[in-house]
Amino acid sequence: MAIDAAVLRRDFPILQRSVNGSKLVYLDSAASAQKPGSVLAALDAFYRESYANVHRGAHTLSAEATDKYEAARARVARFVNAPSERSVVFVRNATEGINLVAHAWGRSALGAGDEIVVTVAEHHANLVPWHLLAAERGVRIRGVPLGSDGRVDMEALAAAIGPRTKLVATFHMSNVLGVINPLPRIAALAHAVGAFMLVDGAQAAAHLPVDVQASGADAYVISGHKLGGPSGIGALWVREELLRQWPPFMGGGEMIRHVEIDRSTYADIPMRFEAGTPAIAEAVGLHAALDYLDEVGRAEIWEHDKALARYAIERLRRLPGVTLYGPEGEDRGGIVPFNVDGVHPHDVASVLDAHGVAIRAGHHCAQPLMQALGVRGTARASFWLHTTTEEIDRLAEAVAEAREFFGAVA
Amino acid sequence: MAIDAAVLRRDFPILQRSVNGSKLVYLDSAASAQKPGSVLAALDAFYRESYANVHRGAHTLSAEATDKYEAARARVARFVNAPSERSVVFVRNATEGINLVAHAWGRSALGAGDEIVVTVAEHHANLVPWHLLAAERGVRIRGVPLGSDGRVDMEALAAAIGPRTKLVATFHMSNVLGVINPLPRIAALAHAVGAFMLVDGAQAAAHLPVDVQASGADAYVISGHKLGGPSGIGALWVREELLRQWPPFMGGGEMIRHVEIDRSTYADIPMRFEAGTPAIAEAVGLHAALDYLDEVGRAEIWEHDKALARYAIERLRRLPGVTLYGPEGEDRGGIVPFNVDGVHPHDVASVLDAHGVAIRAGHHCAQPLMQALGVRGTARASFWLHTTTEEIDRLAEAVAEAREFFGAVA
Amino acid sequence: MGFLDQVYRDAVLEHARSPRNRGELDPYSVRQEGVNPSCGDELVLYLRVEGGEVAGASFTGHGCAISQASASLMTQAVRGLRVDEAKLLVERFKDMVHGRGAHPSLGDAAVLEGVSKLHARVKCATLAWIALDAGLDAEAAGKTEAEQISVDQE
Amino acid sequence: MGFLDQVYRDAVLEHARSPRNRGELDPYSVRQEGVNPSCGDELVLYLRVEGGEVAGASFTGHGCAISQASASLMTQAVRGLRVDEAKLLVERFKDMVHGRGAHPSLGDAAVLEGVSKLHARVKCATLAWIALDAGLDAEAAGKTEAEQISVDQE
Ligand SMILES: Cc1ncc(COP(=O)(O)O)c(C=O)c1O
Ligand SMILES: Cc1ncc(COP(=O)(O)O)c(C=O)c1O
Repeated sequence: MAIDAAVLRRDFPILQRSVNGSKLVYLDSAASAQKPGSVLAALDAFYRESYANVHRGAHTLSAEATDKYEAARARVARFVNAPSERSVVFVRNATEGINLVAHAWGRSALGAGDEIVVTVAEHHANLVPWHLLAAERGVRIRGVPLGSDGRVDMEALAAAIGPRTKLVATFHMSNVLGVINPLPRIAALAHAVGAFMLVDGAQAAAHLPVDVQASGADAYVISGHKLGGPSGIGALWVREELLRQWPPFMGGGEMIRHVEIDRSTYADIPMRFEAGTPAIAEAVGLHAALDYLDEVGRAEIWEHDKALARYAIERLRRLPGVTLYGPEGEDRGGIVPFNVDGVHPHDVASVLDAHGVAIRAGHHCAQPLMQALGVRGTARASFWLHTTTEEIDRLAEAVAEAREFFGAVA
Repeated sequence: MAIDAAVLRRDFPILQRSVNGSKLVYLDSAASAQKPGSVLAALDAFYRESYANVHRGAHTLSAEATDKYEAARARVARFVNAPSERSVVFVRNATEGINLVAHAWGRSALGAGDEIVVTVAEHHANLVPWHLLAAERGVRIRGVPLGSDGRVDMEALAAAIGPRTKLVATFHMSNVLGVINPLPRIAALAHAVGAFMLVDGAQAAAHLPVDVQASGADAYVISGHKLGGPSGIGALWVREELLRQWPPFMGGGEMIRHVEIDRSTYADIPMRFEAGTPAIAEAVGLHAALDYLDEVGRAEIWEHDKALARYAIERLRRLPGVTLYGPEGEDRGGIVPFNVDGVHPHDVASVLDAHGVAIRAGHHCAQPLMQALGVRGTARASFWLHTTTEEIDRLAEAVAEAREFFGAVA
Repeated sequence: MGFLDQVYRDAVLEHARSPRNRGELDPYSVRQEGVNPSCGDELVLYLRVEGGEVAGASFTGHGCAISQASASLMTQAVRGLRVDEAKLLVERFKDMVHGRGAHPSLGDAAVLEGVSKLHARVKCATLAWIALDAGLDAEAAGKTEAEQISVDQE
Repeated sequence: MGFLDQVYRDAVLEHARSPRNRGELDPYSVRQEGVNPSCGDELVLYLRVEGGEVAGASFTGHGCAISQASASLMTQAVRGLRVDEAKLLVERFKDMVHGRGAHPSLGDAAVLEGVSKLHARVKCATLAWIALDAGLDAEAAGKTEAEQISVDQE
């Protein structure tokens, strides 16, 4: 059944808000999603009724909290179709998940002469951890360009992957272009040379169904805040037989087996990678968010998302002096970057904000992509399950006004 | 004015709860503190009214969220009397704060032959990061014993610190013994040999006023969840002139200045150390928790804490077959570990739990201390501003019953 | 105190007080260590497997009343079972302490059913059984000294 | 649209459209780069300091209307000021865009007061001024090529 966004909007308390005198039109879900009321209720109830530290307790509250925390882990496993919850590690955000891979696996597995293949369209979260690793271990980073259709150039990708490739790290859905990478094909190329395949699913998980097993990925990261969950929580899934072999990243309580004054042994997975008191309530809130998404229907969200992208592209294309980026088609979801000729994206965003329309402007943590597109930055409207076509109409009207407002400058 | 815990309890929704048919007596605040209603209200209001991603936005909500997030940083600075908020980095918990120091500073500053001085009473969070560093860099770890009075042996500490000492890392308040370390004296010893002084304030910050400048520390870590704040947030303070020089720990969005496909330059402090979307709502919740603590009065909390410790020691000492640990005096706060002869601490905890009394049992993430005390583990009751002497009476009664219940085993 | 009495049945306290099969088995087929990192409790399990049957089991170590009673009851229960039967019994024990009922084959060990009510203590009860499972696997793989296991694996 | 008009006053749009003092200064005493990492905007500021006075200021780079207008207005405002006066003006500009009112000494630059209403854009306005502050410090320290600064320092 198709999504009725006008009905779903009511689930999001913040969408009742006005901004600068207009009803909020929140088109910045790609930066962070708003939260359904059920997530806020789950958080609140957890703190009021069951809060305690986990994994340590000998008392009822602590056992309850541990059960809920571990149920959230199992829920994440189910959400990405992981074969077991043991291979799911809670982290702060997708960024920490990638850094964990860079430290625990990268620092022991990679050395001078080894190569990491990424695309020019990666988020900084999937570049900077490799830069830090490269500086330390003498690893080389190869960036694969986009083809003229705005998709990753698969021939260039195949050519970049070679016997020295130890890691292929790429996005599932681009946070700028809205495009989906063909993961199974990329994974096949990576695995053909024995490379590890890391997928940055921070954006994709909010827009389309995720199946880590079908994707061919060896590791997949998500961020809770982009899924309607609380801030401060994300998850890393790694193929269990690989994760088992990794040394710890951070040290502290919970991740140990035995500690002496000058040495320690470490816990099994996943605890080995969760040092200290975790984001307990946040895991519980994430659980509620994932329940919400599955209730709405993830295939339905994806259809809605694609339809919104088509509608927005159609609507904005009609405006003179507006340039759009990214491909069109069944592999294009609801993230629409654009520029207004002669107007800086920040100025566009401010005019939109004056109309209550919240978008993002700038490089979107993807500076190499901006360079590849030949722009300094873009404006970006991004949609979610609560976005309606009426809101996209308001976006288009405000963009037209921005052009008019700055007409003299352009 | 002295604290009226019976009144303050009403601020904590969870304390209305029953456990196993009895009103909850929560004596596990040292593991994690319960949350005042004002913190839950702040979290909820933030998600309902102002939530957005921070530092990136060109729209009103994003600017509001950024202001609130940065106001929380300034609030933390004020809470620990840091000279500026730039030197405050948000982390997940105290554990991550210490790992950040080990990575950003430790991996560049320490090498083979260098020494780290800790005490045997450290929490694993202040041991395991050094073990990981030691394994990588060939650093040596020296553990300072406790004196017969249950305090850190200051003579042994002075003797352990020498020309090779690069770091002295110790607790402010022990999470097992409830004792306060004389930080200025320890810092003077550390600084006399040019060593860095890291203080684990995870426990102390909830019990007594913290002044990082007066303490002599170069770095100080806290955990929000122990302060009545949300899970998933903590903070690291480092002397600004030192922090400025440290390379990044994790890489990703927000912490960069400029990114190319294979290299990056990094932001100034504190952003350089906050990769990816931070724990935004959690920072806002922590702000509310710190406001609450200052409203109650931190000097008053400490007086209450000491009085509860005295009362509990007095009360438990009267019971036959109960052994208590830790010193007494003005440097001893409300954390009381004990054992019942012949009964395993977990079994003690279960009997208490059956009476609604929540305590912790085990090694308390301090295995080297357990070894030093010659025990496998202990039961531990820990108090906070909402703890009453009546609750300690219930504890004592339940301990007496535990002894009776297992009498046959002992 | 009905609730506590259900967990700490007289038979449980009796096994905790006077555990059966405590000590080293000599000779043994496999020695399996197990730890509960959340409390630091340790158990060493000795198994003698002969002709596909558990001919003997014993344990040393230290722990709470529940873990000691559970180890004692386990070493009694497995004696004489075929390896596949013993492994099945482990699953049934886990089912029981997770609240899914006590299978008749558990025999005396069914006195630990009440632990399912004490969520925080389930791992204390399972430690010995998970060690049994791992020890049998190690023995089948030809090992005499098995790698230490931990109940956070569960 | 009263709100937008307050930020983007005609004078602001005019300075953005036709910025004054755009280009390299030759010779210059100090060259100061500044970036706004949250949007990637970059500015290069050239200052000529003679006898303790700002004898000239110019800029290159790219950015939004607010940042361009602010740089243009700043280079006009500082010309002829003593270094200490210029540094004081930076503080007054920051005060203004943080909503603490426009000091008379800001002159034409006071047209940017409305930015204080557009919280998300304050850094766009301050970039040029913070670069000025840093550039003057670098010059005083005898540097010709100053180290890049960034408005996340603010
Ligand atoms: C594709 C992609 N990767 C990574 C990230 C980083 O996510 P986070 O900031 O939650 O770590 C984002 C979001 O900013 C993203 O869109
Ligand atoms: C003294 C001390 N240090 C460090 C920690 C670790 O804190 P967290 O688990 O919040 O990182 C704790 C609490 O468990 C503690 O009591």
